[in-house]
Amino acid sequence: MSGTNLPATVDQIFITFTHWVAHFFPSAFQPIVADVLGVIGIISVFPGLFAITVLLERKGLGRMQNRYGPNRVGPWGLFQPVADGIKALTKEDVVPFHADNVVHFLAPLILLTAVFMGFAVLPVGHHMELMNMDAGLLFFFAMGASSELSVFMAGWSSRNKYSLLGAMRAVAQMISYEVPLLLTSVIVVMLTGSLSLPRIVEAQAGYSGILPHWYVFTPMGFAAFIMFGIAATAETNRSPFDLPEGESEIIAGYFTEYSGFKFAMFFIAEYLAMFSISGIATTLFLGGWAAPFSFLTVVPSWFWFFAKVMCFIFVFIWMRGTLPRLRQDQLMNFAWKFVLPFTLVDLVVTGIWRFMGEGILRWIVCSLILIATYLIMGRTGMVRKPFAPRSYRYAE
Amino acid sequence: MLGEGIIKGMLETARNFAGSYVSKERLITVQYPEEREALPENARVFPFLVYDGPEWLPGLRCVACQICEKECPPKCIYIDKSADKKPDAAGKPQNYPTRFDIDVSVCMSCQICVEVCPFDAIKMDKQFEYSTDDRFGGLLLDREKLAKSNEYYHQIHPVEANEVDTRLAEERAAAAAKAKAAAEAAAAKAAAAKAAAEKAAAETPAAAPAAEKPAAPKPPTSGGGGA
Amino acid sequence: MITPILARQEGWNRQPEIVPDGEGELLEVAMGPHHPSTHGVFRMDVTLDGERIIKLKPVFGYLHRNHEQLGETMSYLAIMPYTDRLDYFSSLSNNWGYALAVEKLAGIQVPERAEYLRVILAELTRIQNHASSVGFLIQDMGASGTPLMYAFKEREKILDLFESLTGSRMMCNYMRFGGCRVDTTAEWLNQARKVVAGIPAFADEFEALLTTNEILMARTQGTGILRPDLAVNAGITGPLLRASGVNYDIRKVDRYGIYDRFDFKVPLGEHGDVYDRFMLRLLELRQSVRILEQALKDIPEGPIMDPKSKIRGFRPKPGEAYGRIEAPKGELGFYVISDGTGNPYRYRVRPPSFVNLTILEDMCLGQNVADVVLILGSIDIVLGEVDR
Amino acid sequence: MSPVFYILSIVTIAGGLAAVLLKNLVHCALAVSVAFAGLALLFLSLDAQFVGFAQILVYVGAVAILVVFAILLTRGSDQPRESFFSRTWGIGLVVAAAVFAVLGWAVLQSSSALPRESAVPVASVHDIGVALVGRYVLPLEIVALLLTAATVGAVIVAMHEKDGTR
Repeated sequence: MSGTNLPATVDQIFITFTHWVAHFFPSAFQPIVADVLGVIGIISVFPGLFAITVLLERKGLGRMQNRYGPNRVGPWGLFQPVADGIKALTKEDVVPFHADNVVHFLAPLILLTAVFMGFAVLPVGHHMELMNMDAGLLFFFAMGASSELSVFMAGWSSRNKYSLLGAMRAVAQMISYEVPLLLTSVIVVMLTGSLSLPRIVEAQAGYSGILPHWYVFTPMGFAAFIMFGIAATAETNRSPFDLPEGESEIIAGYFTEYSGFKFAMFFIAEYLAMFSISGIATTLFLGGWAAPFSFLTVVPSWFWFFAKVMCFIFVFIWMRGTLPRLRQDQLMNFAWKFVLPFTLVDLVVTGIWRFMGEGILRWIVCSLILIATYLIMGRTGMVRKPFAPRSYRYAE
Repeated sequence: MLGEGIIKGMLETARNFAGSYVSKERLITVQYPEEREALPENARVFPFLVYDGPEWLPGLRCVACQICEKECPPKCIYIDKSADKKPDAAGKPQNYPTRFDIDVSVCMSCQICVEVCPFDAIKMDKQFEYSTDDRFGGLLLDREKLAKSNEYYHQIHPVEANEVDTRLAEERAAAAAKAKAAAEAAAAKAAAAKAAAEKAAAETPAAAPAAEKPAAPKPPTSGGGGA
Repeated sequence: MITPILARQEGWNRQPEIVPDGEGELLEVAMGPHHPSTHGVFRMDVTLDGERIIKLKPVFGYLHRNHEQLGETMSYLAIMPYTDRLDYFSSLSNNWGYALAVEKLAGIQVPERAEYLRVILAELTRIQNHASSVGFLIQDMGASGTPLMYAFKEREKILDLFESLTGSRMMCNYMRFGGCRVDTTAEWLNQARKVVAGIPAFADEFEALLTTNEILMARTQGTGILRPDLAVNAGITGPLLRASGVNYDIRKVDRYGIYDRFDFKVPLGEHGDVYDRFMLRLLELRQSVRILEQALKDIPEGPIMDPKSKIRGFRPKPGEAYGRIEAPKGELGFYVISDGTGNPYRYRVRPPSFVNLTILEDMCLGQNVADVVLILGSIDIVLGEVDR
Repeated sequence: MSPVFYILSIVTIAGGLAAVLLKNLVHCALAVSVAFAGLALLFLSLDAQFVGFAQILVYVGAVAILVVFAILLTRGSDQPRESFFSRTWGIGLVVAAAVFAVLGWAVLQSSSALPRESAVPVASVHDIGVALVGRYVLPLEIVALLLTAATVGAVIVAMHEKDGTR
């Protein structure tokens, strides 16, 4: 009996634990207790993941640059995040004399709150979501959108030109890329017919043979996935879209004038936003907590969710280690002249897919349309001035 | 235009990422306090004073000619010349520095002092860990801290030290031969002037060091007097 | 041989008309002296309309160390270590430039082997300077240091060579009037051959990483264009000038040292933008490898110092001389007047970075603020040389 | 009428009042966004998830930012006004009263039309979708057309301006 039930038990271990804790309380309080436990889980797990990720990022970047990365604090530098945390906590909190004190203080708080709220709807495992909302996807993007205001608040209240430039850049960039971000998820919504994230995952949890039914394995799903990835990178201000904090241009952008723990809050918020957007990408396109092969379903679902998120994080780090930064106008051009039109075409293709019915034909048609669009738009749109590799002449 | 270049670049970093785990050659970082690379023979950090023999003060080759003090570009050497003369390692009476300080916080390790020294008395050390919490006193090295034995010099710059030693030995031999010749000449002179008074015989020992003087390699013409 | 310097044309230095939109205020930003990408302590007072540059005023002098006046108070030899600190990325080139000037002044001949050594060291310097300057350029573009680290990895090997020969990694202080300070060993030459043989692979890796990268091309092509006539009139030299398509390389023009014995070509740009400068550095790097291969093959045995030259009491006869070389950053000239005493009567440096920096505003006007750091990086300045 | 309703109402009204009364324009804009957020929470407390989230997404995420940008681009963000009441406060009061009257009238009129005894309204996302592309498809399309026309018009105006200054 235990042999058959063991995977399921491990899978649902956190749920069981929550119920077990909750049953000590009167029944009226049980839902609240369960919610509080879930919140505690999110608040402890994701910042913990943040600490690990910062270390991994520094190590990974180091290895890409043929360095060791941090390896002084503890074995293999494992305590580096702890040291960083202590440093951030003990540093003096400098507020510029002319800064708008209240707004300056509120900005990191609001940002962090908004970012944390996004995790509420993420299904991190089977039955493991804090809120199962009908409009969960919308909630997620609403929380993402409200973080923009705090970015503006931070930049404006610092009374620093670099901060203001950074905030303007950040807000403009986030608004521009929010459109393709929403539209690409609309593609998934069209395929699923639901805005509820657990429903979206369940729609992808089936298998043909051993292969999963993830949306990334359909033509328009794949295209949407790529576009979502681009938009997500821009939305989280990661390289190559890290203009708002491009240190070679505008020092640190909107959080130039923050120090100590407030700076750490911006830092945490940036990484948490990265996790949440990776989580939503996983949920929308990579089957959320569903195992990649049918025979791997014995492994707990939450493991798969975090494994997929970490894959995303690795790609983020990888891109950061490789790519230089775009310029503001190129960034905008890229969003409005390439990503957005391509996503719209993708949306139409999704409609075609829905109406063509089963069969190999719709695969061919949809793929061809998308590839053609990609080629045409890659060659023409996007930039005003064409660029190409050059050859050089030599003087004797 | 279609992202090939980006993918190419990403593959390159991926290759480096994986490569750094398999080939040690890619990681050129030296983990300093634990790992230390042997410094090359020519390495130079700060100057030190060479002494011959077991005792540092009498053995100092430096004769306080103050050329290095004058030539030092950042002017970080401070020398006080002695009023009296003491015999050096070879037994010859020489001036010596009563003070020889080098402010290594000013020193720029240029080796000019080594090049201009006519006596091979100052050489470059390889010791570089001078960190101290006493910014002024701790980095002002006096002659006792600066004095290092010739054996130490051989240890850190073997090839160069051998060259210097052979040259010095040759010079000393030449000087000794000259002195001997001079002494013999003087003795002959004395023998010839045997008839002369005993006064002349008493002068001979004094003449010997006088004859030695030109044998010393290129004494400073203006260096000592000008400083 | 030399592209004739264009006559001073009417309005060659007229700035392009940049009209502010009229709406909104202009923003004045002082970029630097504490700014991550000013390559030291350097300030640009930038007037912005949105993010567009309306006016740019470079302010430097934060690193002024009185180099020239200092040189006039000390002996000819004692200036040598100070030249290391001009362009601290390429100290050996500086050494050579100064040695060349004083050798001209005193009429000293340099032995064959020393000439070869100088070429080898200068070209190694050029390689490491170009590699790391490209690395810095991409760093300014925000590539989180990866190309820079690759460049530094290669630079490390070259610096190790310098250290084992000259005793110091960066402040080499190696060349003397009439030769070089210490002789090499066969072992060192072998090591150098090994390092040089590894450089093309490094350049390939670098090019694979960068040259076809779409983001890099989009950022650099058409950015910071320098017209050839303006470049010539402003006295720009080095890769900056050649990227504008002017064929002027002092190694070819003056044929100082023994550069006429080597077979190498001078790559030329066409557009004069940041991408051309970036590519030219990579191409020149490969040409330097060619020179090095030949020099390391042909280096003869023999003395490395002119026996007539003196270390102590060096007093050249009264006169003046100007020695110039093709330093990695451009024409590096030293002008020395002797009055017969032990220290120069007048000592003047013509630093390439300083002259090249004067053109910064013309290249930046109308560009985005993000491009300013890019253009500044593509000039490849070292503040030690600019401020002296 | 739960305590939640009162708290949210107070927050919303306070935000609205702050938006009117604060001196610094950017602070006003931020206060407006507080009012928007309060309104969104009110919707949520009525179980209208879709409307509530859309309110946050559109108003807090986009409109508030737009307002802030407009303030920064048009005039200095930190010029405190000289007097607490502007000179045209009388007209403002009249306009506000008129708007309030119209709204109040509309609310009162509609309350009679609504069935009093209706249970908790079930407004799921699905229903909204069906309603939008079903019964209200014509208004939706008209609005869409209008917005597109407005966008095109804005682009044309902007392009014209650009030509004028260059």
